[in-house]
Amino acid sequence: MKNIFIQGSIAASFIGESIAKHQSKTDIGAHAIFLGQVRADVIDGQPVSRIDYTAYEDMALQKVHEIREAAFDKYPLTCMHIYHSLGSVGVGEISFFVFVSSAHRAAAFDALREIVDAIKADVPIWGKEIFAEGQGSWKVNQ
Amino acid sequence: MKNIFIQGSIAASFIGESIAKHQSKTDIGAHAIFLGQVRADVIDGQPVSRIDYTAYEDMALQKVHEIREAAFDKYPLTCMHIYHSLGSVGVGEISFFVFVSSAHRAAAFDALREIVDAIKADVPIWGKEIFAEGQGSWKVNQ
Amino acid sequence: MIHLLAFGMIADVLEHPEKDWPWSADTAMLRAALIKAYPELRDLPFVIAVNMDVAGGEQPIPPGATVALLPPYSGG
Amino acid sequence: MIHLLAFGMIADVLEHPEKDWPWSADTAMLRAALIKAYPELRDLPFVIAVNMDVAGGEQPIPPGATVALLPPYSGG
Repeated sequence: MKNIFIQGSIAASFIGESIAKHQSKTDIGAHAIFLGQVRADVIDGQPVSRIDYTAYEDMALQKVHEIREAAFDKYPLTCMHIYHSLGSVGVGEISFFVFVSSAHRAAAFDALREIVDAIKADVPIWGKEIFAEGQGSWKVNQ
Repeated sequence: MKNIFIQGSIAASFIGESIAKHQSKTDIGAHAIFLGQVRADVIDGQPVSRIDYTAYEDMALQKVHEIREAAFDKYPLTCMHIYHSLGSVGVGEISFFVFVSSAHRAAAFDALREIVDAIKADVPIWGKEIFAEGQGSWKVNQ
Repeated sequence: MIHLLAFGMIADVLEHPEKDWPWSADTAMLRAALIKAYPELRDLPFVIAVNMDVAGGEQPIPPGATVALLPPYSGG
Repeated sequence: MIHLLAFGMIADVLEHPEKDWPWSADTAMLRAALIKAYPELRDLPFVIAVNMDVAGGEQPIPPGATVALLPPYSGG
């Protein structure tokens, strides 16, 4: 099973390098990318300074594998890459990266949105928003 | 009026740097990115080796400005960046880059797709697919 | 015995996120036993995965299973 | 006179993509004059922008306008 987890934040340069690697795949016409970035939300008057992510890793990888297979079955995709942070990710940093490629754009757009929604709904990952003062609050997805 | 045109292909490193610049904007939770890449299509038995792009630049910038304003009016976006190549872009290289950011993902997904569709439909840019043998064929969007 | 895992806010309630725990025949009975041991769990939302399977509703628990307590996910 | 611009496959038909051209009162009359000069244009799809405005249907042309011949777009 493919690993998706990266310790700490996902660097912008890693995303750039991931894009560059696709230039040899000349059947691709469209890339669609989603990035989740940690917001400086204010909760009960306290600003968030980072999110600490944990996961039930074995089950998460199994679920992502199922989501990946379902998307490849449903859409004519050339490739798909999914990464999620574990551990601390500071405000303004990226914790989630989904990258889908296809010959034409409709499949990439449709698949990207479905994959992002499915990962948020069905993959056992938890974020705890940590305040500048050190205490935290478990995040709830919208 | 903001320029969108880049001479030649759009480098993956430019995209990575563009992502990195957004890490200071801590009200962003979601980035959605579209990249158009030149495919090695085979037309009447001849493989495409590059696309040469031309535009009615003044009108194109005016149209993109209108598309940008309409998207900002309709969706709660934090920022939006649009780039398109002029001149030669080789197979496997990127010619089109749309980058939309918002607090939550729905606005970014919806806006990205609308902007990409609107630019393909309403902005006077033309691509000529050039074959390895040197001749060319004017591209038609799907 | 079963192998019990807890995550997120549920892990904050149990003393250890990973421990051995007496076997219960199904997830309803396990939930009742857990709430007896940790009354704070009564008010916390969580589902129970048996060997990484989150069935809709209650499901049987094989002896020796890995059973995980999963509060609402917040990845992404 | 008007300032005439041509793009894409239309520019391939005209000798120059940018030239002065005799004024016509509206886009229908201009199209007819252009097809008379360049019969290949009859079979090519294009719309006419007057001062960067592509109106649905025909529109008047002010003297001195910048008029552009636009085949179907293929950007992106």
